[in-house]
Amino acid sequence: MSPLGDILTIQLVLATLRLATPIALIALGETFSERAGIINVGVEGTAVLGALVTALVSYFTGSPWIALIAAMVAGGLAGALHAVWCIRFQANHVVSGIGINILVAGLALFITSSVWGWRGTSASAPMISTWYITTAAFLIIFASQVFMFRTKWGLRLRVVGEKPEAADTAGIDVHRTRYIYTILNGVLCGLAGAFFFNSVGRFTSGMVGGRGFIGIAAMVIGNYSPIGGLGAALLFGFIDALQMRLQSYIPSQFSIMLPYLITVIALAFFIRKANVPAALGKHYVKQ
Amino acid sequence: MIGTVRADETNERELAEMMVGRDVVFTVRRTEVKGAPEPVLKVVDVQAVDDRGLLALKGVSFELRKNEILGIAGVQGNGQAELAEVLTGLRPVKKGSISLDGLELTGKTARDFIDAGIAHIPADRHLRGLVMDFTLRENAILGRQRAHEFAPSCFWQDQRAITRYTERIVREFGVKTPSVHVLVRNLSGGNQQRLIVGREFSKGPRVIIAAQPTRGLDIGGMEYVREQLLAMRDHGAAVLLISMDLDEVMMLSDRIAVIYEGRIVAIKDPETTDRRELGELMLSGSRAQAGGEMR
Amino acid sequence: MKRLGTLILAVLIVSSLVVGLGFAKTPPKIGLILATGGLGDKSFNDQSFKGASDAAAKIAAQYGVTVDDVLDYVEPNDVSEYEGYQLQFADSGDYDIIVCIGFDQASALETVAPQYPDQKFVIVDMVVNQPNVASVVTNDWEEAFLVGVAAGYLTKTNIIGFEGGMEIPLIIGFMKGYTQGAQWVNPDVKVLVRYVGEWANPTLGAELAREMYNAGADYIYGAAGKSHLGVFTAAEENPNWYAFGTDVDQAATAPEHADVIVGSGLKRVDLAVESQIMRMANGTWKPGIYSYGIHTEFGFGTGIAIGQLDVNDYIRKSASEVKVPCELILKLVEAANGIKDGSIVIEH
Amino acid sequence: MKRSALLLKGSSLAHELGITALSILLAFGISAFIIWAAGFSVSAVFINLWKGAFGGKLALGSTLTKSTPIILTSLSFLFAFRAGLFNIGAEGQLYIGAIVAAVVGAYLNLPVGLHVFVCLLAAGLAGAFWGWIPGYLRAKRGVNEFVSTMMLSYVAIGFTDYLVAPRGPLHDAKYWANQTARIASTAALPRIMRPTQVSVALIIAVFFAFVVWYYLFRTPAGYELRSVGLSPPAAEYGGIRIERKLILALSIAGLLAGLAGAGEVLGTHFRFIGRFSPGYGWDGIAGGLIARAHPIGAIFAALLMGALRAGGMQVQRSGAAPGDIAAVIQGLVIFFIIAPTLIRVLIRWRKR
Repeated sequence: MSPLGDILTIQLVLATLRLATPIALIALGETFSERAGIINVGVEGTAVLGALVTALVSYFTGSPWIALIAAMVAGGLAGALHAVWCIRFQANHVVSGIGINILVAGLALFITSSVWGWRGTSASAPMISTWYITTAAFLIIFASQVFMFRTKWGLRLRVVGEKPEAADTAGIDVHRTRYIYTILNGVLCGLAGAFFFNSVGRFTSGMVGGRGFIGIAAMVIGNYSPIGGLGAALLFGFIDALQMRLQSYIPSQFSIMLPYLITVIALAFFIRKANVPAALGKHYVKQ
Repeated sequence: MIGTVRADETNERELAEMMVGRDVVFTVRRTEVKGAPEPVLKVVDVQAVDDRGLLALKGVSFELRKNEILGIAGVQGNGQAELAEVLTGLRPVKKGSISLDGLELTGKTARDFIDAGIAHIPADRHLRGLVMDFTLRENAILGRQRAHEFAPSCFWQDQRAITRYTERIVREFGVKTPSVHVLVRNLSGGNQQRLIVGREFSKGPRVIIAAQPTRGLDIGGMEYVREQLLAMRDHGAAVLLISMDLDEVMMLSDRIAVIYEGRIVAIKDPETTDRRELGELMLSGSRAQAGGEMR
Repeated sequence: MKRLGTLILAVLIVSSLVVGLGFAKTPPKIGLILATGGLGDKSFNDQSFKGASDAAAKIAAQYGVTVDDVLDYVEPNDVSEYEGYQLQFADSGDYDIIVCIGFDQASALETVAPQYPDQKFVIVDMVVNQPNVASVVTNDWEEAFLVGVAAGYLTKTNIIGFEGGMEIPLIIGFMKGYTQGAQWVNPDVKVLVRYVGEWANPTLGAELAREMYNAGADYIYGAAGKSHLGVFTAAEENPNWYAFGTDVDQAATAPEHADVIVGSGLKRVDLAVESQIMRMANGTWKPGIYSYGIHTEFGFGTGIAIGQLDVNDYIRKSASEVKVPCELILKLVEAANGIKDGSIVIEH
Repeated sequence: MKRSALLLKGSSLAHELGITALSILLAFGISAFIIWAAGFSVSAVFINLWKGAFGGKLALGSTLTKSTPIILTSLSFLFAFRAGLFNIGAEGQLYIGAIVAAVVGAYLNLPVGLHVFVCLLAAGLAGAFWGWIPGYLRAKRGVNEFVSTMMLSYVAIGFTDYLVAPRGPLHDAKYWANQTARIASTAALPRIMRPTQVSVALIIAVFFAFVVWYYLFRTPAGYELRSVGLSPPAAEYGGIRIERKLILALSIAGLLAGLAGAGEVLGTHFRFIGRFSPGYGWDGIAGGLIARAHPIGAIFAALLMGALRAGGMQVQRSGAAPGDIAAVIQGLVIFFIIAPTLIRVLIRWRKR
């Protein structure tokens, strides 16, 4: 068999889907919150929190399904925290997100050490197949695409991110809308975190490993649309799956850094700025 | 309360007097300039696009002369904003040329326009004119931060010179502030505008592009800025006044150019034209009822 | 004369009693600096910790104190913290011996050890030539070789996999031993080699394992810290997929995966660490290089946990639920003997 | 006028320091609750935290050693931040600087003094190059620098991993680790607080804090950079070429992070070790934020973070609690410090 035949298999497609799922979920969440005008770079930390909470709840209740819901609730709470900081306390969005990442990183180590006595690692706990989450992710993403561009609610969301003053005039509660979608972002990141846990049935502090940030990149490359974000996530997942297969041919270190390099190149060459919400990252003060 | 009047018994002048508390110079004396008018800024067939990439200036030509105020009258959105930006180097010229005293400025940067002696009172003072989170001192040198006076070398800013200069502007232009070390964000709109005007006029400019210089000011502030514009004109500056306020344009201008859909459709003498004629030009761009073009 | 002799004897007895009692009041203290990654790797760090704890328990029992009074340990975050910990432990003067786990502590120890010439140090997995350092090294490749024999023997597809954490000399040594072992028993075998690039990302570890399984590998071994846990998860997904553990019997430490972990390479770091500490406690500790492994003067330190019986010092029983044929055990015995007598030479 | 004057007083240096101090106090208070809730002794944790950070020469040395690179990476973050940019990639720039310092230090033969200087210069320039890339992409192609600096960080780490790996060109075969050869003694930064690891790198870091302060607040170029950060349209109006400033800001940010890496190689490890950094680049983000983007504040912010790291080690060693409580405290400090109106709201509550 030729090397190409070795590499291009149905397994590559499945691996791509698995690797893309959490990124696509995070990209979708970020699309929602940025469309509403709130940048959240805390998605990385939120996903770590989601994975940690899944491990905790699954470990103590023995039910991975309850754990899944708990992860989404925890993610939503992190989203709410970010929203309060950005909207109520007028923190810089990026800075607040960084704060979440740093805080969660510390908490994850402290909690694992305290609960399991293992620094950054949980005990093994009941898990579910990640294919449930992957399937759900695809359904949610397609539904979100319709929601965002074909419903009045989607229109309201976009107006809030584009022209908050106009939205306000039209009777849309800008702040409430922003709270809702930032929390939704957190919920989706929590779900992505649950995916990470369920991929091995335990939590380790390194398991999200920058995929949250790649979710943000996917959203940018996907041009602020749910389907676009999915496409970019699939592209990243594909390259990551491919690099594992390429390790037979090139030094592992190059292979491992390939997805990141491609992301930078994709950002540089395929970027379109047209859809950046006009009021992104700006605090809205009601007149 | 100074007094109450019935709406139909009063006029603008009286109302204004009551608000300011003294006589307002609403009709201004324009001293005649002796000798042939000396062109300073030449704008030839300039085209430029707006932020969305649509052609906003479709070939604008005019001359700006020494000791004159050329008013630009027009309905908002006919290319005034783009015109101001093109004349200050903030927006690239697509076609045509701009020169100051024979110095070619087409394609040059905002820096070159500033150095050539073009001052600019921008229409949006919060966005363009001031760095809101800078102090008065810092804002006072915006545009001239590299001037030898304030930065004797690129490694050294003369803090004392900047403070002295700012204090002078504050004094001369009546900016009300507790100190020159506070953020301009904390000043009232009128005082912010006074700071901008003070900064731009203190440069000793040859050309002043004044876009909406009195927008949002109280009547005292308005009067003050108008007086200053006239004073600059009398001192030899060439002033381009872009204003949505037709009365202001008519009151201050030596000549009035009407802009319509990215073109100068007519240049009128304020002595010989009236609101009605200008209004028609502004709304339709039609020259049907207008007299001959005045150059 | 006789009386004088009795007096001297009495003085000697009393003084030795006093010394003994005084000694009894202060048990020796052990400082343990674990490798980065910390406890919970169910492998190298945990094993080292076990060795130190076992020694500490013995000492504690002897002096009637708790293990906590004897053993202090730290889990550094990163390579850069090693020197700080070493300095802290050494400078406190509280510790009779400081045990440094992991090859990457060598660079720091070379700087610290000369500054505290009276402090006893032990370094595991690396040689530091200092008059106050005992260097404990293990022939890791022997462990990997034995696992390679098992994987090469058991494979039905003639493809087996290796998953390393990062491409570093230690892991490359494992990879080479594994490959040679597999080829020794099965010359047709093909070995796939992959590196995760991270030590604590089991999600990626699982994905890499799936990739190799799908490419035809049916047995995967490797050394990737916590990332290696992902290999077991992946192996659960198909009845034909199996995995090997590293350094300790991972079928026992990760019992939920005992159905896919066929066996594990053994690196008896615990024995090595324990023996070093006990030497200190007995007063027989000496600096120098201590090599552990089958083909060494000690003759122990590596092996494989597989099957249900302790066959000899090297082939130990495993908690694995996977049945292995007797012929394999015989092959392993043959391989271990070959390594011991030098007829099998492993390049590393 | 009086009212606004009062408001203005509020934004003075004292006020800023007050908010910072309150945030830190608040963070420690909440951490105390967490420690208590987790069943550990609050006093034991805090005593050990203090002991590990400042209790004795070694502890202080440990704190200062850890603070040194964080000062520089904090400066790196805040320099870009002052131009309105987020440099999340200091970690990668640090690695690039470190590897270049190690190569120049190990393979170049130069006299004492000059050698160190050349190492630092080369490392700074290499870091600057690694910052220039995202700066250029941002200025010319509008690529979000948050994402690109972060991605380039991973690329830098992977690249240096390769260089020092057994198959890589810089691997030192004498050791069983991914590391380069030891630098020449002429390239080493002298240690200044033996036996601790504190080296001249600390002095260099503090020196650069003052240089950055001078640049930002006392030169026309720094003035221009800050105006770009606060209001790009106004900066443009003031004749400032924004694109150039963006590229410059990220390049200088890269330079500072590269120096942090060089300091670690030349002053602490004396060689490049693969993945040596425990996240000093990421810590710089936290440091820059705690310093509220003030260069002199960065020194103290880095000291706080170095103290937390060093103190955390002692907490871990003493067994009072997991040492990671330090990371939790750090996260909380940042969280309170970044919400400018939070403290004000709290004060108002108290008055109610």
